[in-house]
Formats: sequence, C-alpha cells, structure tokens
Amino acid sequence: MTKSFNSPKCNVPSVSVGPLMLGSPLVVASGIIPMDADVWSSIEGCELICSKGITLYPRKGNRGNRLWETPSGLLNSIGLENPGLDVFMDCLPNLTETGKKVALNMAFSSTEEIKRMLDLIYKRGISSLISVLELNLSCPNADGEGSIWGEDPGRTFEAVSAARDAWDGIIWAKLTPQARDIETVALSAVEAGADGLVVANTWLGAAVDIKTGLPAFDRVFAGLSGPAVLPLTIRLLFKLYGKVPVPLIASGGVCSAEDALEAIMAGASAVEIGTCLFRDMGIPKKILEGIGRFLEDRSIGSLNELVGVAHRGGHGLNRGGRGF
Amino acid sequence: MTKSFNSPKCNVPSVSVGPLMLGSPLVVASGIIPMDADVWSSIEGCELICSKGITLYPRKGNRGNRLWETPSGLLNSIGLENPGLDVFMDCLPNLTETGKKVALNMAFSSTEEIKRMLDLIYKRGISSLISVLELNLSCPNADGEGSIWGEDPGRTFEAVSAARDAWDGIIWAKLTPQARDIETVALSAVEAGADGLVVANTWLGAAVDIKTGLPAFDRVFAGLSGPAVLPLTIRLLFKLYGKVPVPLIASGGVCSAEDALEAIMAGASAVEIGTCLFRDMGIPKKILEGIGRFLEDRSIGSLNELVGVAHRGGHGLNRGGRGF
Amino acid sequence: MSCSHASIPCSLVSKQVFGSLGGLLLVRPHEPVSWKPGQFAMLFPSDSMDPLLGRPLGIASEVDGNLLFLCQRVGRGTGILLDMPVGGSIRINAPLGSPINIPKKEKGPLILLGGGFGIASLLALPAVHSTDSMIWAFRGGEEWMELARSCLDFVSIPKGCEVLLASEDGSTEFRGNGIDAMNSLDLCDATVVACGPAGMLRGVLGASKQRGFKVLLGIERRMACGLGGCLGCSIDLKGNKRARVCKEGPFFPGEDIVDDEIL
Amino acid sequence: MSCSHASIPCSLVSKQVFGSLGGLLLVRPHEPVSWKPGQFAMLFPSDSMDPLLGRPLGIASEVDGNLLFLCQRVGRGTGILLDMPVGGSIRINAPLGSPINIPKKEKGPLILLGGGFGIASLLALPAVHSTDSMIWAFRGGEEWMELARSCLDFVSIPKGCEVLLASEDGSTEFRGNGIDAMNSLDLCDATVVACGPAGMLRGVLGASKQRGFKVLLGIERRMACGLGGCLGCSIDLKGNKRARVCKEGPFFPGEDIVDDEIL
Ligand SMILES: Cc1cc2nc3c(=O)[nH]c(=O)nc-3n(C[C@H](O)[C@H](O)[C@H](O)COP(=O)(O)OP(=O)(O)OC[C@H]3O[C@@H](n4cnc5c(N)ncnc54)[C@H](O)[C@@H]3O)c2cc1C
Ligand SMILES: Cc1cc2nc3c(=O)[nH]c(=O)nc-3n(C[C@H](O)[C@H](O)[C@H](O)COP(=O)(O)OP(=O)(O)OC[C@H]3O[C@@H](n4cnc5c(N)ncnc54)[C@H](O)[C@@H]3O)c2cc1C
Ligand SMILES: Cc1cc2nc3c(=O)[nH]c(=O)nc-3n(C[C@H](O)[C@H](O)[C@H](O)COP(=O)(O)O)c2cc1C
Ligand SMILES: Cc1cc2nc3c(=O)[nH]c(=O)nc-3n(C[C@H](O)[C@H](O)[C@H](O)COP(=O)(O)O)c2cc1C
Ligand code: FES
Ligand code: FES
Repeated sequence: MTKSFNSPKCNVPSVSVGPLMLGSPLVVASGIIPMDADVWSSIEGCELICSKGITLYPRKGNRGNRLWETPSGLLNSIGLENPGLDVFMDCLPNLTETGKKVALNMAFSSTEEIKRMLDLIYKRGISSLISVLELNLSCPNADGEGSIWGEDPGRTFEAVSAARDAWDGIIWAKLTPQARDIETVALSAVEAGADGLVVANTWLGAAVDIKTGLPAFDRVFAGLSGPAVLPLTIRLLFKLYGKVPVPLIASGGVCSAEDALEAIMAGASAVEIGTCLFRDMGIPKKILEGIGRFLEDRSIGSLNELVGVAHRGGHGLNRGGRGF
Repeated sequence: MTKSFNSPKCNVPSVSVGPLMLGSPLVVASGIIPMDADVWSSIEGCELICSKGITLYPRKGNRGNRLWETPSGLLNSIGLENPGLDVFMDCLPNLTETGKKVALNMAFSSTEEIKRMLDLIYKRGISSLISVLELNLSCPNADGEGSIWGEDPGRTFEAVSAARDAWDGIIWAKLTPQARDIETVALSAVEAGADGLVVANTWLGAAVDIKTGLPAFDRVFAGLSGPAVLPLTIRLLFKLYGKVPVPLIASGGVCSAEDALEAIMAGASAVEIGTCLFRDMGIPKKILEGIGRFLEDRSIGSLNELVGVAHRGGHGLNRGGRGF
Repeated sequence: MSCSHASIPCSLVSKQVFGSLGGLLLVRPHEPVSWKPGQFAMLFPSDSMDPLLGRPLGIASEVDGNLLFLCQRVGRGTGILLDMPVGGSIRINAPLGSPINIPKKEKGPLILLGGGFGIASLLALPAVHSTDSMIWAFRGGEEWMELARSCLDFVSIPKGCEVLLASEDGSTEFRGNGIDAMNSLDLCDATVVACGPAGMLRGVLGASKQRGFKVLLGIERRMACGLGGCLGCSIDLKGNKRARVCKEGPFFPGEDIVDDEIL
Repeated sequence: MSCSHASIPCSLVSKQVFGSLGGLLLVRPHEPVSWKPGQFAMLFPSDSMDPLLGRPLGIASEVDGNLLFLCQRVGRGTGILLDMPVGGSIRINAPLGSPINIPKKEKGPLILLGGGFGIASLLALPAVHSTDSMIWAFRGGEEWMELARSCLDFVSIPKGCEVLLASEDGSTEFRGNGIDAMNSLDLCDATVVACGPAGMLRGVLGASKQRGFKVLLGIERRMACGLGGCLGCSIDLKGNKRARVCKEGPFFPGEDIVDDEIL
C-alpha cells in the first residue's frame, strides 16, 4: 500500500499509463532531484520519480563546465555522474519508503551491462521496488564508436530486447530526439517489448564562452532542456501518437498546467517534469491543481479522455469557436 | 556605389563572406521585414537584407493561426505568402536605392521553377541588383509528395545545380535543420555550386490550443525561431565548420552581440537576424556596436580573425584562465 | 523623433487595476511619440525573451506627454504589464498601424462603438474628429463602473459628443449590449466605428449591410512584427485582396471585410 | 515553515546600488526562513523563463525579518535583480547549502576573510560564533567605500571582533589585498574562513599549507538545482571523493580541497 501520496486538495487527475496506474500524470524526470528520501517525500503532485541515470559502476561524469543557461533553456553535460548500481540499490528501500514509486533510469554501454544490472537487482530481491525500468537510449554504446543507441532502430531493438529478456516489469524506452527517424526507432522499441515510450530527452546543442573563445563544454555538445524545447516535444508527440500501440510519456519543457495539457492533448498519457523543478520544487503540485481545475471547469471525468484529443478534432472542447 | 550604409559611430566590423564584402556581418533574415524602402533605409547595422521568400506566382499562404508564442520562441506557419516574382522585381530598384544590398530568398516547388524565375530576372535586366541568391531548402517540392528539398542530399544537389546553371551571382543554400544528415546535405549543396551555406532555418515544432483541444496550426507543424533555438544553431555550426570549403552564415536565435559572437566563434562568417527584429528594429545597430567594442577591447583588427576560433583553442582570447 | 517603428523606452508612471478585469496604465515615453487615434503600440514589459513578443494595445489618450493604455487581463503578457510596480520599465514600439480614416463626412452622424476594452482605440477620436455619439458597452458591475469612471477622467470628450454607457446588467443608464445601444440611436446615413469582441463586430457588420450605414471595424490578430513584415496578421479582403491588420489596419471599412475574417 | 528547498515569494523592500559595482538588496520573505551563516539562496527575479535559473547569493544578514543580500553586478541575472524597482517581486529558494562548520576551537584565533562580494557569506558569522577578526578586502575607491559603510550598518559585529578593511588603492586604513591583510595578523593556530575570488582562495590555501593553519574556503560553481540533484556543481575532493558545492558546500575544509577545483 502506498504510504503517503501527497495529493493536492482538489480533484486529483489519476491516469493509467498502460498497465501502470498513477495517482498523478506527473513524473519527476531523471537527473533532476537527489536520491534523498527527505526530498522525495516533500515533492507533492508526483507519484512516480525517475532515478538519476544509473550505471553498473560509479561514474564521475564530465570535466569542465556542466551547466550553461540559454534563453528559456539549459544545456547540461553532466556525463552520467552517478554512484553506480550498488549504491542505488542500497538507497532504494529508503526511497520507496517515502510512498513514491521509483522508475530506475538505466544507462548502459552494452546489452551485457543491461543484463548484468537487471540480474543484480533480481539477486538482491528488490525488483518489486522498481515500478518502471526506464531505458535511457540517449547514452552512447561501447561498440559503434560511442554512437547513441536510440539514433538507430537496430540498436534500439537490441537494447530493449536485452532488457525485455531480463526484466518482468514495465519497461519504458526513453527515446532520443536526435534519432534520424524517430518513428522507426519508436516502432523498434515497441516491437522489442517496450511498454511505453518516453518522448523524449534533451536536444543536442552547444554554446561558446565568448570570454575564452572556447566551446562552453569540454565535449562541445551538450543536452538542451527546459521550456525552450516544449514546441519540439509537442511535435514529436504529434508524430508518434497513434503510430505505436503503447502509451507515450512526454519529456521536454513542460513547466505549467497549460504545457502539461498541451502534451496530453498531443498524445501523452503522462508527463515528466525536469528542468522546471530547478526553479521551484513546488511546481508539480501547482501543475496538478491546474489540471484539476481545467477538468472541473469542463466537467471532464477522467484525464485519460484528454489524451490525444488534438488528433480527434478537439473532442468537444471546441465550444464557442476557435478564435485565434 | 552604395549610397548610405548606415554604420554606427564605432569601429565597424566589416567581413568578407567568400567573394562578398559586407560592411557588417549582420544580415536581415528572410520573412521578417516588409518590402518597403522606408523600413529598409531605417535599419542600421545591416548592409544585406534577405527578401521575403519569393515564388514564381503570388501565394496567399496558410489559413488559420499563423503565429504562436513559445518560451523565448515563436512558431510560425505563414506558408510563404508573397506577391510573386513580378511584384518583387517591380519593387527591387526602390529597395536597392536605399543603399542596402538584396538577397533574393527563393522558394520553389521544382527545378524548372528555379530556372524560370532566374530567367525572368535576367530578362528584366535586373540581375545585378541581386547580391545573393538565397535558396530556401526548407520549402516542399512538388514531386516527392511535398517532401522538403533540404532533407535529402540528392534533392539538394538538384536544386542547387539548377540554380547554379542559371545564375552567375553568389548562391547561398539555406539549409533546413530537419535534414537527417546535415553534413551530407551541406556537402551536396557545395558540390552543386553553393558559395555559402545558411545554417539554418526554423526548427519544426507544434503547439496545441488547450482552449479548443486542437492543434494551434491548421497544418499542425510550424517553424520554431527565436532565442530558444540559439544553442541548436550553435551546434549545427560546430558540426559544419571545417567540413565544407565555403563560408557559413548563421540563422537561428541570434539576438545580441554575445549571441552573434558565439555564432562567429563557432564558425559563422556572417549572421542573420530574424525574430528578434520583431522586438526591436534597432537591434542590429546595437549588436554591431557590441561587436565593435568587443574587438576594440581585445585589439582584434578584423572580425574575420574570430570566425571559428572555438575550433582552434580560442585563438589567444583565453587570457587569465577559463573560470566556469 | 519617432519613426513608424521606433522602439521607445518608457516608464510606468501610474496604474489603476480593477480586480481581475484589467486596468489603466499611464506610461511615460522617454522620447515623444506622435500618434493618431486608431494607432497602437507593441508593449514589452522587459528585456527578457520570455514572453518574446510585444503585446498590441491601442493608444487611448495622451496626458501630459504620457500615453494611456487600457489593458484587459487576458493571459501572461497582459498579466505582467498589469502587475508591474509603478516605476518599472516598459518598452514600446509605436506608433503602429494606420490611423482611423473616417470617410468624408456627408450628412449622417459619426457614432463610435467600443465593446469592453475595445473602446481604447476610439477614445481619442472625438477630440480630433467631430463625433456625435460614443457608446461604451461593457458587462457592468462595480469593477467595470470604476474602470469606466477613471478612464473617462483621463480623456477629453468635446461637448457635442454624447457618451452612452451601456451595460448588460444595468449598472449604467442604458441596459443592453453594444448592438442594442447602437440600435437605440438614429443610424440613418450614419458612420459607425466599432471595436471590440468578434460577436459585436459581426452584429454591427450585419446591421450595416441590412440598414445601409457605413462602418469601420477594428480587427484583431496575433502579431509578431506589428509593421507589415512577418505577414502573421494578414487577412483576406473582398475583391481577392490581402491586407495586414498591423499595417493597412487595424480599422477596415465594412465593405472590404470578409465575414470569416472577424474572429 | 521553510524546508530545505522551499520556494518563497518575497518583495524587494529596499536597495542601495553603487554604480556599476553592485549593491545591497533587502528582501522581505513572505514566510519565515530559518538560515545559518554560510547558507545561500537562489534568487528568481520573475516568473519569466528567461533567465531560467536562479542566481545563488549568500544570505548576508537578517534585519527585522528581511534578508540582506550583497549582489555584485556581473551579467544579466544580477543586472535584473539590481535594476528591479523597490516593491518588485523576487522569489527565493532558501536556505540552501550547509552552514559554515567551524572546527572545534582549540586555541588559535578565528579569522574571516572576504574578498569583494565574497564577504556576504561571512558577515553573519561573528554574531553566532566567537570571531577574532573579520577582514574585508576590496579594490577601493568611493563606490566600494560607500558600499562597505552601508553594508556594515546592516550587520551587528560583536565588540570582540576586529573589522579590518583592506583596499588595494589605500582607500582604507590597510593598503593591500586580502592575503596581505591576512598575513598582517597572527596566524598561529588560526582558523581562516575565506570567501572571494579564486586567486585569493588559492593564496589562502597555499599559505595554510605552508604555515599550517586551518582554512575553510567558499567554493563557487554554476548551479541549476541548488539542492544536490542535478550534479551540475559537483567537484573532486581529496581521497577520490566527490561533493556537491550546493549541498555539502559551499564551504569546504582546505585539507579536502583539490587545488584544480578552485576556479
Ligand atoms: C491592434 C490591436 C489593438 C489592441 N488593443 C487593445 C487594447 O487597447 N486593450 C486591450 O486590453 N487589448 C487590446 N488588444 C488585445 C491584446 O493585444 C491582447 O489581449 C493581448 O495581446 C493578450 O496578451 P496576453 O499575453 O495577456 O494573452 P495570451 O493569450 O497569453 O497571449 C498569447 C499570444 O496571443 C496574442 N493574443 C492573445 N489575444 C490577442 C488579441 N485579442 N489580439 C492580438 N493578439 C492576441 C498575444 O499577444 C500573445 O502573442 C489589441 C489587439 C490588437 C491586435
Ligand atoms: C554559493 C554561492 C554564493 C554566492 N554568493 C554571492 C553573493 O553573496 N554575492 C554575489 O555578488 N555573488 C555571489 N555569488 C556569485 C553569483 O552567483 C554570480 O555572480 C551570479 O550568479 C552571476 O549571475 P549573472 O546572471 O549576473 O552573470 P552571468 O555571467 O550572465 O551568468 C550566467 C550563468 O552563470 C552563472 N554564474 C556566473 N558567475 C557565477 C559565479 N561566480 N558563481 C556561480 N554561478 C555563476 C549564473 O548563475 C548564470 O547561470 C555566489 C555564488 C555561489 C555559487
Ligand atoms: C541536469 C540534467 C541531468 C539529466 N540526467 C539524465 C539522466 O541521467 N538520464 C536521463 O534519461 N535523462 C536525464 N536528463 C534528461 C531529463 O530527464 C529530461 O528528459 C530532459 O531534461 C527534458 O525534460 P525537461 O525539459 O523537463 O528538463 C537530465 C536532464 C538534466 C537537465
Ligand atoms: C515570420 C517568419 C517568416 C519567415 N519566412 C521565411 C521565408 O520566407 N524564407 C526563409 O528562408 N526563411 C523564412 N523564415 C526563417 C528566418 O529567415 C530565419 O531563418 C529563422 O527565423 C531563424 O532565425 P531567427 O531565430 O533569427 O528568426 C521566416 C521566419 C519567420 C519568423
Ligand atoms: S504583425 Fe507582422 S505583418 Fe502584421
Ligand atoms: S546545483 Fe544541482 S547538484 Fe548542486
């Protein structure tokens, strides 16, 4: 039984994301909050929280600048710093004790690594503490000269299949927006057994530090997140909704109830909240309340009714003309 | 002789963009200002101005919403509304009378259309009034079910070759960021005879009008421009600089002297200014002054020295450590 | 001196906000702006790129070199403007658009009809163009009454111009909507200049066709540039013509207007 | 009551800006913030998404429930904060970071060394921890002198704590930089808590190694979350350990600090 899902007073929009029932459509994105039970319990408005990207062994991440602010956006080049699977497993019981559900965001450089990590989790007997396995397809693979798993449908199939073979629970494939053909990649992920697709991850960008004349980041390219990318996320949702038989989970730029509703109407069954938590950890609660009010004002019984309505002529929301 | 290139008082950073000498690295992007000589003369800080995308025949453009604001960005779906080549040619002498140079931004649905348009320009005897032919590779072609010219290296080669055959002057190929493999497309454009590459154009995005539950735009997808896309532009410059033997012209998100310097250091020889003119037509002058001060403070004689320095270890700008 | 697209730094010298309705903003431009009734400004509440675009507001009046704006609270942009502390900086691009061009007066009356905040673009007209009646139609209620009173204090309406306040709830002498109020006047040979909600404009256009009086309607569109460049605001006119609301408009003669373009 | 990452609406109740240098901001939180010296806040000047991130500023003092910030004018974010009209809204996430943790006092003196605006995070320490000397080193000149005077009016320094103002141009009693000023004191068995420019911190760390006194240094990094989540600010510590400046820091004992991480 969940211990204390902190729901706001108003109408709580719960959702089913495929087989997963969530008390809120909002999910804390990976890499945003610390693995700290106090912080987890204090977040209201989200039931599911994605862990930092976890690798088999600890990683120090990238040297040099890791953050760079852009207009309404953030470039990051953390480089998957994390304490490794063992420490994650040590923390896991404490984290789930908070009443939150956990999505393990997994980064990996080979399919063997995926299998070994899942094996270790089963061996520890804590697989039931993990509600979702979120595969980060934006990380580089060791073969293929560090090319990104999710850019290629074949590699995507390999990675998701490896996880599917070794994991009984729900698998979300977190797509990369750098995929040359995201529809084909999405279909491969589903074919390989993904139960949901996270659309998507950071967009590659870059910056120059004009004071030094050097790239702002040692690795030149870095991941762009935050409100700036919202319209790009919405486009990907429009491209993928209806093309795959699994739910879509939005990730990229959602910061308000309006943004979340846009993503839902464009096809998302749930919505990850990332960068905007850096501004205000109270945002999910406000978003959830805003969604609640929206549903109430229009007497919509379930948020699931709104999923993808933009593909279905607005589904009767369109009262009183379009305006501009 | 140019009549009145309004340069600000301070150190004017002139540049050579391949064979083209410009009194300022700043170029007014296509689709931003009206074909109105008064407006043209009033713009300080730019010597070259791109016309609205011109087609052989007049076009009314898209129905429904055409503009949608996003965080630090703008989605537009104008749909190439323009009065057609004849009217453009009628206006041309008035526009060049202002002392500005003109880049004809050309939109086309077939290679025949390119040839016919260039033919008509030669027939009118006004080809010398056009300093640059800017080919908009983000527009759809009539064969290929409206696919975008610049998404495909072959189609790009066709379009640029057609223009090259029929045009003696400078040709810039304006790339589309939707290209699956922008490096190959860029190489094709150069192989076909492009003298410069504009990097790039609007990024496809989308939005939902949550009041109606409908896509904000009748055509669902629309082009994202403005500061939000700056880091994406900078990344493309990093990808292309040094890979092609022609100058790069940045387009996407530049709004300040700092932004322009970033683009230049990442590899741009000139910088187009678009969306931010909607905020302030005085921006180019301020940017030019800012660049002038930057050069002066560091005793850099020519702006061309800064082009691409981020690929060359900062080229001595890096005095006194990197900081963060 | 400001040209047609000058960007002018200003400060907010005073404001009166009426609950969730909106308010009056008195803005001091740091250089003179020469404008005419019907023209508008794009307002930028800060140098921030979010929100990115200016918000178009009609220039309602000029008081001691300050510009008066009437601003309805609609969304983010107008919210930021209304919530700005006095003393804050606003930048405006102004004057934009074409002044209201009253067809050569023949014999009938000139009637102005403002619905809600649509009155803004009409308020300065009576002072420069002999006007018979100015109707201001709004929902009513205390907030609206206070806003209307405060607003009318700022503008000088010549004696000859009758001001008719119409409210749906009967807060004012005339109970009814804008169309009702207009119909209560003698429209014979009249010229009606109307600005406000789409429904009202459609009603005015319909009535003008039926009864043969002249109208000029203020059209609204989302705008990016405000000066005819981006074509974001362009609309169909009769006779297969196109026009830009920000440049040829925002006021267009009824006979040119395609009904569908009143949104 | 504020938890470690509460987001608190505030208003700017007064400010003093000294030319292009920066200034003092007195900010009223709309809920109480309980903080300790060495902790900081992330400041958001508006709800706009540009700039996106908060700006970290040390909490310098508390005056009648208002928080005092010293803010150097560096770039856009600090510019917006300093140019905000009094009465404007600021949101803060606070308190963040670990309080300064003075090692159990043995015998030597406790010396605080603030370089420029780095003094901010130290100013409140003497009131809660017996301090022998507080050095404030800055460039000098009229603006700096005024800023320092105004600032010291806001904080209560107990009698026992000597305040030494050091300026490079000799505007103050002591001419020289922060290291010179520190060296002018008896450092035997001392504990020095230093915050300021990288060059100064390197000098202090070097001296402490040579001469064997204890130091705590305030480290700066770009920050996104401010609460240990994003790992944007994490640094190497000695012994192959990692630490987050925003969470375990910003003050670290000299013996843990890897020289290269002082940027
Ligand atoms: C020529 C002209 C004159 C106007 N004069 C006035 C006036 O004097 N007083 C007044 O209260 N309002 C006036 N308006 C309407 C006013 O511009 C909008 O209410 C305002 O832009 C809404 O901005 P927002 O950010 O609060 O709303 P949001 O809905 O959050 O805005 C989102 C985007 O849509 C645009 N938008 C939304 N509604 C409108 C609209 N009705 N017209 C144009 N763009 C819109 C915004 O500018 C913005 O780009 C005028 C509009 C035009 C075109
Ligand atoms: C824990 C901590 C406490 C601080 N306390 C104070 C203080 O009390 N008073 C004071 O004046 N300054 C303080 N600083 C420095 C202050 O945060 C920066 O000067 C400020 O963030 C610059 O923002 P900007 O937008 O004006 O500069 P820009 O250079 O335009 O900022 C660009 C980005 O870099 C970041 N950045 C730039 N410089 C720094 C820096 N030195 N440290 C961290 N991030 C930086 C900004 O936050 C922003 O994200 C502190 C920094 C830290 C980390
Ligand atoms: C600092 C930072 C670290 C991140 N780390 C990870 C990660 O470890 N694994 C992952 O899949 N995504 C990671 N992301 C991506 C986010 O989970 C999210 O998909 C992305 O930021 C877009 O959403 P947003 O705009 O809401 O932030 C990270 C993002 C940021 C900003
Ligand atoms: C309203 C609008 C209309 C545009 N029309 C054209 C066009 O006709 N042809 C073209 O090549 N690019 C067009 N563009 C793209 C711009 O020229 C520019 O490449 C793009 O907006 C990115 O730059 P920016 O962020 O500086 O605006 C248009 C952009 C906008 C915003
Ligand atoms: S708003 Fe750009 S043309 Fe009217
Ligand atoms: S700023 Fe996010 S971990 Fe320190």
